[in-house]
Amino acid sequence: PAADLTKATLRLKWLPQTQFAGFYVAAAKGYYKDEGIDLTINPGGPNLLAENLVATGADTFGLSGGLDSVFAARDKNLPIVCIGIAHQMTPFVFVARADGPIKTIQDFKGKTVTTWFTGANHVLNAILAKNGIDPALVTIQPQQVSVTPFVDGQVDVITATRYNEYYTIKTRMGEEKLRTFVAEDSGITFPRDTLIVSETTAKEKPELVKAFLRASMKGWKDAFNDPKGAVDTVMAIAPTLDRAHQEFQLAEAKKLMVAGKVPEKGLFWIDMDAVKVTQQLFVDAKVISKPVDLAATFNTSFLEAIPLADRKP
Amino acid sequence: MTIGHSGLARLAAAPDAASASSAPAGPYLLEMKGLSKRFGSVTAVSGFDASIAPGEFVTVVGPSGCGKSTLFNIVAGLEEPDAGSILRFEGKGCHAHELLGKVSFMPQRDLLLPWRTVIDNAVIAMEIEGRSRKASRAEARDMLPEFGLAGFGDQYPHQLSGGMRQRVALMRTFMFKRELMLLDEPFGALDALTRTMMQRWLLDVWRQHKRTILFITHDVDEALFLGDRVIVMSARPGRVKLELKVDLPRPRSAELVTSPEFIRLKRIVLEAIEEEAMKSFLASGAAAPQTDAMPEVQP
Amino acid sequence: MTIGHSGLARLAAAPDAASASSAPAGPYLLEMKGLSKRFGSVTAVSGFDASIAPGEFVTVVGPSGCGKSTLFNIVAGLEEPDAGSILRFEGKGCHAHELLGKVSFMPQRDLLLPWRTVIDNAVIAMEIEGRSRKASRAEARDMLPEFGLAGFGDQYPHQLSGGMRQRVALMRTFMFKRELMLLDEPFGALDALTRTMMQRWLLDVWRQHKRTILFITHDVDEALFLGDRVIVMSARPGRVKLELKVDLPRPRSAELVTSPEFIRLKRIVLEAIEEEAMKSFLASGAAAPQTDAMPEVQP
Amino acid sequence: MSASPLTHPAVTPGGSAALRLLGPLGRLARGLAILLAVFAAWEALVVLFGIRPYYLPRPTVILAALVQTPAPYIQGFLRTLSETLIGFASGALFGIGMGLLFFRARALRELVFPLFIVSQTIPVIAFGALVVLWFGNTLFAKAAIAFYLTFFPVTVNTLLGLESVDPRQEALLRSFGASPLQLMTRLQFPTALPQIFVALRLASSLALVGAIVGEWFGDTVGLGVLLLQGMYTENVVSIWATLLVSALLGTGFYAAVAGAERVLVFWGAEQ
Amino acid sequence: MSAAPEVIAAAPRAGGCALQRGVLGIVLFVLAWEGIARGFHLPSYTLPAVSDILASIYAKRSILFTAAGFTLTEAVVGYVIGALIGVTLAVVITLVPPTRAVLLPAATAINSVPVVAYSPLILLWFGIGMPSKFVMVALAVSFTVFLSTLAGFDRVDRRSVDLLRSFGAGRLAILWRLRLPTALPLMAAGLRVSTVRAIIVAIVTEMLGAYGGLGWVIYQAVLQIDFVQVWGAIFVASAASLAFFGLVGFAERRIIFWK
Ligand SMILES: Nc1ncnc2c1ncn2[C@@H]1O[C@H](COP(=O)(O)OP(=O)(O)OP(=O)(O)O)[C@@H](O)[C@H]1O
Ligand SMILES: Nc1ncnc2c1ncn2[C@@H]1O[C@H](COP(=O)(O)OP(=O)(O)OP(=O)(O)O)[C@@H](O)[C@H]1O
Ligand SMILES: [Mg+2]
Ligand SMILES: [Mg+2]
Repeated sequence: PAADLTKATLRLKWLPQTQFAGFYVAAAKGYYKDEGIDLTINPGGPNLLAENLVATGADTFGLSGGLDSVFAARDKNLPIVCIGIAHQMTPFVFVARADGPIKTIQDFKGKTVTTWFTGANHVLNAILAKNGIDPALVTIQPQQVSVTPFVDGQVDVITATRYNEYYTIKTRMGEEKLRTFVAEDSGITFPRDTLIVSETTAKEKPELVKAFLRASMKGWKDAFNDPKGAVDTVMAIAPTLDRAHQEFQLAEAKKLMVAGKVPEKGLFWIDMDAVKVTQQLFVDAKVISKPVDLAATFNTSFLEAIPLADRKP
Repeated sequence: MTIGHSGLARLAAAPDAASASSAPAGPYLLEMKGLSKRFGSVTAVSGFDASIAPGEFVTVVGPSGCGKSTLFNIVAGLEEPDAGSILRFEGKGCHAHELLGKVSFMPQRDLLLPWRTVIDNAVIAMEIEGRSRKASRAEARDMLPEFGLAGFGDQYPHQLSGGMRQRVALMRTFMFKRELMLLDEPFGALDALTRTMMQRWLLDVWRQHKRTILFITHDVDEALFLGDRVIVMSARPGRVKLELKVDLPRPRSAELVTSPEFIRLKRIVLEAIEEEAMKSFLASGAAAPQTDAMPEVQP
Repeated sequence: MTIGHSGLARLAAAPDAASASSAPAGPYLLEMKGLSKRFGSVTAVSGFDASIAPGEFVTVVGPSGCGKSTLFNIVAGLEEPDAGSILRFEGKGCHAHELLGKVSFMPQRDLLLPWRTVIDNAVIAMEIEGRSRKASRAEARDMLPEFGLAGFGDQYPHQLSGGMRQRVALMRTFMFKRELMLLDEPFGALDALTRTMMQRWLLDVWRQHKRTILFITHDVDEALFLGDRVIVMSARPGRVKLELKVDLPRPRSAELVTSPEFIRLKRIVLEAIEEEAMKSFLASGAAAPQTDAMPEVQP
Repeated sequence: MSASPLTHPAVTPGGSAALRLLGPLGRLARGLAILLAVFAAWEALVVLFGIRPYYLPRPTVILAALVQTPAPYIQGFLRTLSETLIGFASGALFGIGMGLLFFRARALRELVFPLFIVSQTIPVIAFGALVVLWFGNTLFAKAAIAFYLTFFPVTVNTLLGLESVDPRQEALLRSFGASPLQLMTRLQFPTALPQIFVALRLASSLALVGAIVGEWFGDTVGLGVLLLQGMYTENVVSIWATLLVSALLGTGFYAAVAGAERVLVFWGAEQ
Repeated sequence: MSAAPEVIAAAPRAGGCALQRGVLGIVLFVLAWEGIARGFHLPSYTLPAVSDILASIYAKRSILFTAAGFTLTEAVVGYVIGALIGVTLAVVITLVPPTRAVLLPAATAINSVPVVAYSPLILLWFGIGMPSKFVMVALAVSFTVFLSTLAGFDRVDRRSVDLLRSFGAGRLAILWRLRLPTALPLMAAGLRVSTVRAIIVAIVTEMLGAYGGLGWVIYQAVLQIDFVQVWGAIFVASAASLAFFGLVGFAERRIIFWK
């Protein structure tokens, strides 16, 4: 039967961790094989861009950065298509000290805020804009690898993913010492972790794409139902990881993945309304030169071809 | 403390008197006529004439840079002389490059290959000729005792003393069995005592192997002790300044160097050389010496 | 072609006869009594006795490895002799290291510093003494002509010929004005002709500067031509084998080396050395030579 | 004449002979002792000054991490080792080949050499993404980076080594009638070997750098991956553990190349 | 000592004709590149045409030059610190011989870890600002300089040392007058090789986290899928390396005139 399997690869946006548990579970349990796919999961890294690797055909599927990188890629004419979105809401929060001077977004003025210039900065700018704050009044700096500057009080506000840095800060300072600012509170949603394929794959191998989505959903549902097992699966691949952190991460990932319209529409749903809002944000911020062809960029047909019951978490 | 001016004057007549008696009769193995060689604007050798009879041991002395090595390079086939030069080998005129592989050449240093054992260094010429490696090795092994290297066949050069290295180089030269051997200052790097030993030993080996040897040296004692004939070269451009037949009995023993006849010949050669050394010093463009005792031979 | 066995026999009586006449009278500048030095299991020098009077030119010859340089290192203060050795300098007993900075030492190579001009190389010792740089430079500049280096003061060593480099090294040694000068084979690296020139020139400079010189060489002609006295050392462990007074008139000229008296002295020294060279060859652990002419001096 | 070789001094000083015999073992023991001392001092320093563990963890903690989960480090070691080996071997062969080619074809060398030099000023990491594009997510992508860092020093030193042949030695062999091929195999290449090995020793460390950097471009196994993971999860203990394993790999590989050098270039660089 | 000088000699010198050929080689290479990129219509993420890269460099010159200045500052400051540390260590070992038994093995051990492997740790310790780059560059440079300087100090002829000792010179005088000048050529070779490494290490570290610099520009450009800019930054980095290398090489020839 191995001969009948179609070879394919999935390029993740980062190193193995439970943020991607569903894919690893699906692979470990043979769900991809059951769908006729011989899937290799390739981790990402700093300096690697899934969009690029998928566009050139180096990888079949990509779990790429987010809407920001999808738009940027289309803006640069990379022939990629988004076939699903994993995180339905903004995965970043902005963290300040609970006992510090920053109580509201308005207090960001005159303070030092660090963030990543790989997408999170757009969220920050949008939040500031929504709250009528001139970004020039805020000292925005690229963020360190380590959270230590924030813990040591050299930085007033730090950007954290809910599943990674937030955990580190929390364990070092205690959750009660922290105050978090969430994008959704300012009416902004920034979906991330997009699934992409090349235009060629989308056109020529729709069955492969559907099969991949089916198997991945199955994997994720298993991961949600048996988090311990899922963590085991991931830790088998990256044994140096911290188990408690990974368990926390999976729980957070689940929250992000089942948010928004997912309860009705199923996992990986592409909420075109949210997409349009986000695009406007980028056009306004001049991150992309012009609006992209949304119909060509986002293809929900693969998702829709899967029975809704299978999609629901 | 002077380069005796009287000496120079006395010498004026000497060369011809001496060289008159020096040419051996019979067919020559090697003849050089009007041999010249220029390098850019430097004329290294100019109008060099000499003939070597089979079985002869001819030594060549001359100031540094007078073209001795250039001469050897030509005879070994490594360098072509300038047009007009005549080179005859075994009675036939020839180009220098035709001599490649026909003359057994030993350069100024031992030039042993450090990654080869004594035996393998000795057989390299035969290896290049394409001879069977096994046979030539066996032959070399048999020759070791004669060259004072018995038991050292499988040592590497860095394990040998200077004198032994030199003997390996000589063995290599002897094993490349050619009628004519060119030895360019083979003992130049040895200390005086080792050198004396090696000279006596070389005469011994030469007597047994009956080859023709052309031998360059800086040392007048060495030239006289070894040679049937001594050729003194002029300062650059090198010509024959003096040819001197050495009529000392063979086999020669260590005491010879203190014999009156040896001393007489030495005086003749020394004066010829000193004149040339002085010339070469003046030609080097330096100002006249400030004290009366600082002539410089090397340019 | 033999290391004359008759020679060895004849020599047996010679050393004492010769050395009887050799000890100069008067207070000595340097006295060595029972000087010994071991390196691990190798005894380099053992029971060396000699005394040097002020103003004397003493030459030392001996087979390679017999401990000549070791001796110099001790006298220069670089190495302590073994317990029991007696060292007296200017009439007072002393440790070797107390001689550091008190003796003017010239090692086997010129060891010029390539980044210093001739002048700056010459004044390095004075610089280390802490003398004014300007004054010592001026002094050096004045000495240039005497050392045949006029006009070369600002050249760098790589621009000089071997003979000139050697003269710079000698100038450096002379400028470190100490009563006793130790010269370790200063001309060993020069070709035979340059060497002869340098010897004559050195005698000239020595005559003018009136220093005490202890001079190592391998070359018997050189030892006799230069020295008031020749010390022949035995094979390792080095002792005094022969002390020979050289009663040749000064100033000495080039012709001296072919004079009968010189030849007579040379024969004595040669025989003493040959006996030692033979010993040192036998001691090196090799079996008896296969030919009668392959003794090996270097270990 | 069954004489002992003359360079082995007739009588070897007893003490030093014993030392020499003990040499490798003794040096190893001394090295281990120093290592232990360093670890002890480090441990004491951390405990005494109460250094925070995410600045500097105690060595016992690091060793414990290694012992508790040895698998990733062993796998990483093996994976990085194979990438290094492949990159090193191909880089060395290519470098020597180019050296020989440049030696024989002077015009080609003058044409291409400046490009080689420029190529070495390009930061490898900038290439990482491209290499993954060109070679895919394979072991060879990493090996390619190791190769890229390796070949140049080898080329340069091969060329210099070949050019350092004593012209008199060449003249001697020519006077025996040697052909160009005979000259190359019997004289030029062996002469260049010591120089080539100097470059190979340097290249052994560079190849390891290349492999580790290469692993930063999307891989699951390897020391580079462990480093990145440690960095982004702020797992300082894991970073240190990986550093120790890298040191082991680096030292081991270097020692292997140096050992090969000692066997192959037994006559030493100077002659 | 076991630390052999690992310094690769400089590339063979080029004569006049060789220079022309070298320029010709580069021109041919650029033309071939341009031809391939244009001829096969390669997308910019595979291989952009040289002309596009040059145009982009011109267009983004202020960004690139600022970044290059940033990177050069990191590289040069780290380089100077590293060189000073390297030379100081070698001097200490030479003046106080007992320290050799400790310092040399420690240095060799630290050096056996590829420098890039330290970067995660250094970034965690020193942050993503310039200090972490200084440390990384200094780390990379100091070992090369240390080992080559020490090899230079040790290479000095024992007989020369004895000569100066016989003049009554002490350790310091011997170091200053003899060992240092003797070591200069090897030191210089180490310093020259280190220039290129300094810049590369600065860039590599920047790519893992920085506020600016060529590595940061490359990182950003990769994320924005702007491969023409990636190449532009690589070109500028390469030019900066060559300039730094050339400068140090020039200084070396001025100082070590006697070779
Ligand atoms: N290939 C060459 N190119 C240019 N000049 C050369 C070349 N070979 C020799 N010469 C010059 O020719 C002259 C004679 O050199 P040669 O080596 O023959 O002298 P020599 O008598 O052997 O000297 P020595 O006694 O020092 O060995 C010298 O001035 C030398 O510089
Ligand atoms: N530092 C040392 N350690 C060990 N052995 C030494 C040392 N110095 C000299 N020797 C040994 O002492 C012996 C005498 O050496 P020395 O250099 O004094 O001889 P020499 O007479 O000067 O020889 P040459 O004529 O070759 O210069 C040699 O066998 C040498 O190997
Ligand atoms: Mg010559
Ligand atoms: Mg000596």
